[in-house]
Amino acid sequence: MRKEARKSAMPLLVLVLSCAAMLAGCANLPATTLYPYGDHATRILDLMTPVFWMAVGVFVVVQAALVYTVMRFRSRQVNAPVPTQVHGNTNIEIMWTIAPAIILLVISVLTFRTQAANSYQPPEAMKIRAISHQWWFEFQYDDGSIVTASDLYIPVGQSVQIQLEAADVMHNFWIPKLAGKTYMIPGKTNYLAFKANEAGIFRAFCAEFCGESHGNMRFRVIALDAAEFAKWKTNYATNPPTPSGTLQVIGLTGDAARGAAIFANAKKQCISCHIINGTEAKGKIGPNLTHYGSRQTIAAGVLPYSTENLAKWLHDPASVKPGNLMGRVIKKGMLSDQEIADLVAYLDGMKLAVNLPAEK
Amino acid sequence: MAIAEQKLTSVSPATASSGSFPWRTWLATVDHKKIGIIYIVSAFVFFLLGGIEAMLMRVQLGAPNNTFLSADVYNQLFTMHATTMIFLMVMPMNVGIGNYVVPLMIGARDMAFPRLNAMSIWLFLGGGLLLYMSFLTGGAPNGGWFAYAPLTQVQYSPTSGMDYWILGLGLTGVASIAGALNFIVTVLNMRAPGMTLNRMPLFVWMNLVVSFIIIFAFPTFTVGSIELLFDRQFGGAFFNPAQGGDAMLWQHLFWFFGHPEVYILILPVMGMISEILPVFSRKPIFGYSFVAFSGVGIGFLGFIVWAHHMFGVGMGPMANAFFSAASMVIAIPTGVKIFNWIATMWAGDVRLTTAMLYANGFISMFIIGGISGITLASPPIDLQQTDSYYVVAHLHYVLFGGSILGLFAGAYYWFPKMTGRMLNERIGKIQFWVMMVSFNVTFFPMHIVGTEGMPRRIYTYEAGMGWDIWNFIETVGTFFLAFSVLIFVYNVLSSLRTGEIASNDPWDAATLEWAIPSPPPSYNFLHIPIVSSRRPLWDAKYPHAAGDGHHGAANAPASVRYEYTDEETPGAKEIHMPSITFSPMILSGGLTVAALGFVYINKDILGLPTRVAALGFVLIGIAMVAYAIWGWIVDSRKDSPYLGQHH
Amino acid sequence: MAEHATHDHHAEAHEAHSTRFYWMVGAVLAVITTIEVAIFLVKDAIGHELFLAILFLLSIAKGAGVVMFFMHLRGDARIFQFVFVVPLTFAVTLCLAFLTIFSHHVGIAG
Amino acid sequence: MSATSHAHHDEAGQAPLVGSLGVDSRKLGLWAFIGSETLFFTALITTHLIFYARTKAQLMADGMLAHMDPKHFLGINLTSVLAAILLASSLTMVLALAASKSKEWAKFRFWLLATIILGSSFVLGQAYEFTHLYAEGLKLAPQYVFEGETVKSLFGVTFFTMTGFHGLHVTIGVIWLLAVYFKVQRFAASPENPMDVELVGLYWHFVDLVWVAIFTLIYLI
Repeated sequence: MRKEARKSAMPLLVLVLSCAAMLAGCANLPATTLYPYGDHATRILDLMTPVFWMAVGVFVVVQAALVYTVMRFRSRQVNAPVPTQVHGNTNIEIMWTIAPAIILLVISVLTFRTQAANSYQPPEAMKIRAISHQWWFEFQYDDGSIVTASDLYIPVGQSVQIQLEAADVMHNFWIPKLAGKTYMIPGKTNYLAFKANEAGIFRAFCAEFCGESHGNMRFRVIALDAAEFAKWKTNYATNPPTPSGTLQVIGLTGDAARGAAIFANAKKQCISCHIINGTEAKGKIGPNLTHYGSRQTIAAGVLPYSTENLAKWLHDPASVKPGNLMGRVIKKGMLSDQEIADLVAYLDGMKLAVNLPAEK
Repeated sequence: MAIAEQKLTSVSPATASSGSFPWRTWLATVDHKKIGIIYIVSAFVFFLLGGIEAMLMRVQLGAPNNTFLSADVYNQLFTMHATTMIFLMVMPMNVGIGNYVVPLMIGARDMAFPRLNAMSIWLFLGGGLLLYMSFLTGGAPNGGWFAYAPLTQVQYSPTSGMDYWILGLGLTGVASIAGALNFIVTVLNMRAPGMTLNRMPLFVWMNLVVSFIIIFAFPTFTVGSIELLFDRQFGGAFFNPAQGGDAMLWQHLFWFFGHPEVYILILPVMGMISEILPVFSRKPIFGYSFVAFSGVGIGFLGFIVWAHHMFGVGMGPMANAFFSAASMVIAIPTGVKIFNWIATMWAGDVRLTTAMLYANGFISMFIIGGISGITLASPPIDLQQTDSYYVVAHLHYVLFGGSILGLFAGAYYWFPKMTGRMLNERIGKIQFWVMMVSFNVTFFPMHIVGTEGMPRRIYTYEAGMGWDIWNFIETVGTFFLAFSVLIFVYNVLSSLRTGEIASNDPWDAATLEWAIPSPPPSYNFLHIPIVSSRRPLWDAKYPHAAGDGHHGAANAPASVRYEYTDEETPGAKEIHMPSITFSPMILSGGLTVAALGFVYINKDILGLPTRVAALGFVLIGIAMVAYAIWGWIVDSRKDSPYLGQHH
Repeated sequence: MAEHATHDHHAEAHEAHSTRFYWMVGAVLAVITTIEVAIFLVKDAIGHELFLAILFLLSIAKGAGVVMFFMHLRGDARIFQFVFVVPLTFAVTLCLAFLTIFSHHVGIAG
Repeated sequence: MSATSHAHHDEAGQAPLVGSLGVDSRKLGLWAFIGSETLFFTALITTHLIFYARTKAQLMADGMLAHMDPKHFLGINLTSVLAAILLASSLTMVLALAASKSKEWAKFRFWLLATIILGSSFVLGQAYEFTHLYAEGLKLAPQYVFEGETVKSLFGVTFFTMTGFHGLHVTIGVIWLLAVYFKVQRFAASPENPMDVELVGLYWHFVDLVWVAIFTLIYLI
């Protein structure tokens, strides 16, 4: 009797866990695929749900059959008579060949419908270019007249078509709540069209292993109402104001103007990699830092944006994000705390007047 | 004429293996049983290594923003964990058990090519050691077991790790192909009289299928890795888009091999299950030919589904739809197998030995892995789940819940035959339940975190994503999983010394290997049995319950009887077995040395000295190979079957 | 039994191939090669499609000649045909599939 | 056919002459190996075709295909000779096999020696071709120089990898032929000789077969 209980414990445990899974899935977590806010991801969920229940059905039936068979026909005496030697039955075989075939046919048909819908590229979609680098994402609007990084701003209710490219190795573009993945492949161009249904800030990742800091390659998608988005775009296109004012950070008073000077100082290396529109900074290697003060995160999603974290990053980039390029140039201690404070004041000073939606 | 089974107490393996360990007879052996055991033991050592790598990774992931491992070390560990478990654990474990059991099951005295067999094991070990050497020489491979281009190009992966990976797997690949050819010829050409193809045990069937998959699938991988080596060392650019190469070509070459590879990992285990379930249900397998041909079908279909690993790369909806449909079709033969297994136990006399528990655990867990596989076969769903922890869950349910649980079933089933001692059943059952529970605790939550958006292959993750608790549970589970493996190690070690002595046929089984002593003498069968049905031994024991089903009762005079033989048995001396030889080992050693040379053949670590040393290694290796081949020819003449002829 | 049948057939197949027969096959293959080179030299005259068609037919004939008569696959045990023809089918599949896939990159994951 | 003529299940516990399938074990193994090799060379050839198509498309786009086509490197005069040589060697090989079966050892030695000589001259011819191509500007590098102009293309890389591995197979074949030659020389009486010859023959014909494919797909088309 105890044996039986033990034998049945296993599928039971699995069932309990799968219930836990469903409950857990019901929570609207930052990156869950079960709370879509975009048409692409919603269509996938609409396909996944029936398939999931079919799967649960198959799971329950087959596991039950297995457990029942084992329990019912468990040997009860030491030398039981030899059971009847059944070698097979063609009709049954045919039956359980066809039964799964039918289920699979249904799944396939549903699949093909979703494929057709999700691979359609609306001609009216807004075109955005996304270029992946080790280990950050660059975004270009209007044929490169607007260049930003790590924050992808899109309008709500309008289809966007992301043109996906890779600058070095292969990456994978994933916004769980808006759309499924598409690879970013050096030497090839892929396209992903989707539409955000609600304003919000969404988590996104590089999903393909792309080297040392693959785990640190993230970005945010910021979906704004049409009007707000237009505002963001015009604001972004205008150059940042001349730096002024001071900022209290890491116990020091940072001066924006001095920060700008440090940034522009070739010896400090900043401008050899970074661009800030309307300044001498024309480096093309690193992310474009224009209006940096409005960034959601620092170092491509590694740290939430704050002046403290920015100072931490400038203090020793390599420790924040192993292997990253800036860490090989800006070594710990190369910038004095005062210089860091000034730079933070400068960078944080460049803010856009845009009302951001909540995290979804 | 049911045969009374007498307990064997005369030949105990303890006495057989007492005194100093006979190194020579092992290192120079060509006996398929010894070679099989070397395979099994070394594969198990690699299993422990791969497990340690997994535990280190789980500790790192146990908490968000953890700093237990550096990013680079983590990447090396997950690369080596997968490479180890696939190429150095499951594959060789299958080969090892097959090596030991297949010739016995078909009533042969050895594999078709005993020396080639010896070469395979030493070449496999050489490749494995070369791979692990990379840890000591400046960094293990860090590009993932899938080695996607262009990350594996030298400018993105400058350490020699990937070169070790290419050449190490190259050696194991040659070993696999040689081994597969050996299995093909053995199974097709060494069967005992009357052992027709449709009477072969299903384990033999699956080994035949897998051997064909190996020789047809490995070449594309070989070509891919050769091209990768040219990229890294000889100025090629096959997979380097910056210079006109194509990153997708690697993926297609790799997965054209890589998908059949997963059937290479699972089919032999399905064969084991198809042997174990009938024995412990005291019934024949239900639908023998359906089970056999579903295996063949899976083998063929495995070659037209490779691109379902690449739904995200932009092949377009039409191509994706084709590969999706083809992949779904594979679920049908797989389902057929599962249903037949359940039907085999139906109305049987089901004896829940440890082996049987593991067999059922295999089915139960494989069902889960199969179902999650269906969701992954649907491109839209796959685009959310691929490269997330959902896939990690799926692959561990088929590879651990599938292959490895099945291998434990095989271990408990055949251990008595291989060692002459029974494994302790009570400990075995405890181990089974600890492993089953901890396995699910470890891997089931991965479905959840994957669905909640956790990408795979990340060495760290931020807090507050809702992943923390599940990752912590997984990490805890890992330790219990490791504990269950330790229980097994203890069981093996203690049973080897004090385990109950195994008779010829402790499980009242049906196939030929149980007719001869445990462990069998070097020549296996004193009299080559004559087979007249699918369950030769069973039919001899239970004539009233005999036969193939479709042929009715046994239709020809069978000559299957228990043999109580050893090396001293009269007549045994007259059986000519191939003599021991070191040539295969020297040949494999030579190839390994040459491979090591190739790792550095075009590297500027110490400038010229490195190149000279590397070239030296290559030349020494070639010389060793040449010497070994000469010795090989001499030995093969010494006991050539042609010269052994009298007429 | 069946195995013996194949095996006798097998033996005969070899007696059938006398030295003279091999010379004939060799001659035919030589002729084919000559034609291949010849049409290569006049390929601009006969047009690309026709050129390719003829060329493929000729070289398939050539390969078949080598496999069937020099390697004696024709009339040899069926298992040899199996272990050669099956991978050959996979090989052709691989080649065509890859050439199709790499002929053009759609660029949509769908 | 000697191997099958002593057909019976041997008790030697060794690879039997004729097993449960009525065929020689080594021959079965070699055929399976040839099957595996077929996929090996297919992968190499396919790689070459993919990248050649790409180079062609790119040259066509630049309107340079007419005079910059890498095929201009591959003069077919030499290759036709090489093809003829390999074909002839297949003939001599099969004649050697026939001689070995009818135990005409003098004839056998003559034809096998002819095969060896033809095979070696193929290897030499290919070595000459390679050096020639290097001198002309086609190298194992992702670009080639033709009439002073540099073209970014993998033609050289894929071409040398593919033909190089074929050449390696021919070389191994020649060594194998030599081994068989001397073995038969040394043990003329030993009954497994014809099978040894048949095995090396199968391998040799397969290598010839690969060249038939390469000659057509790479040189002529």
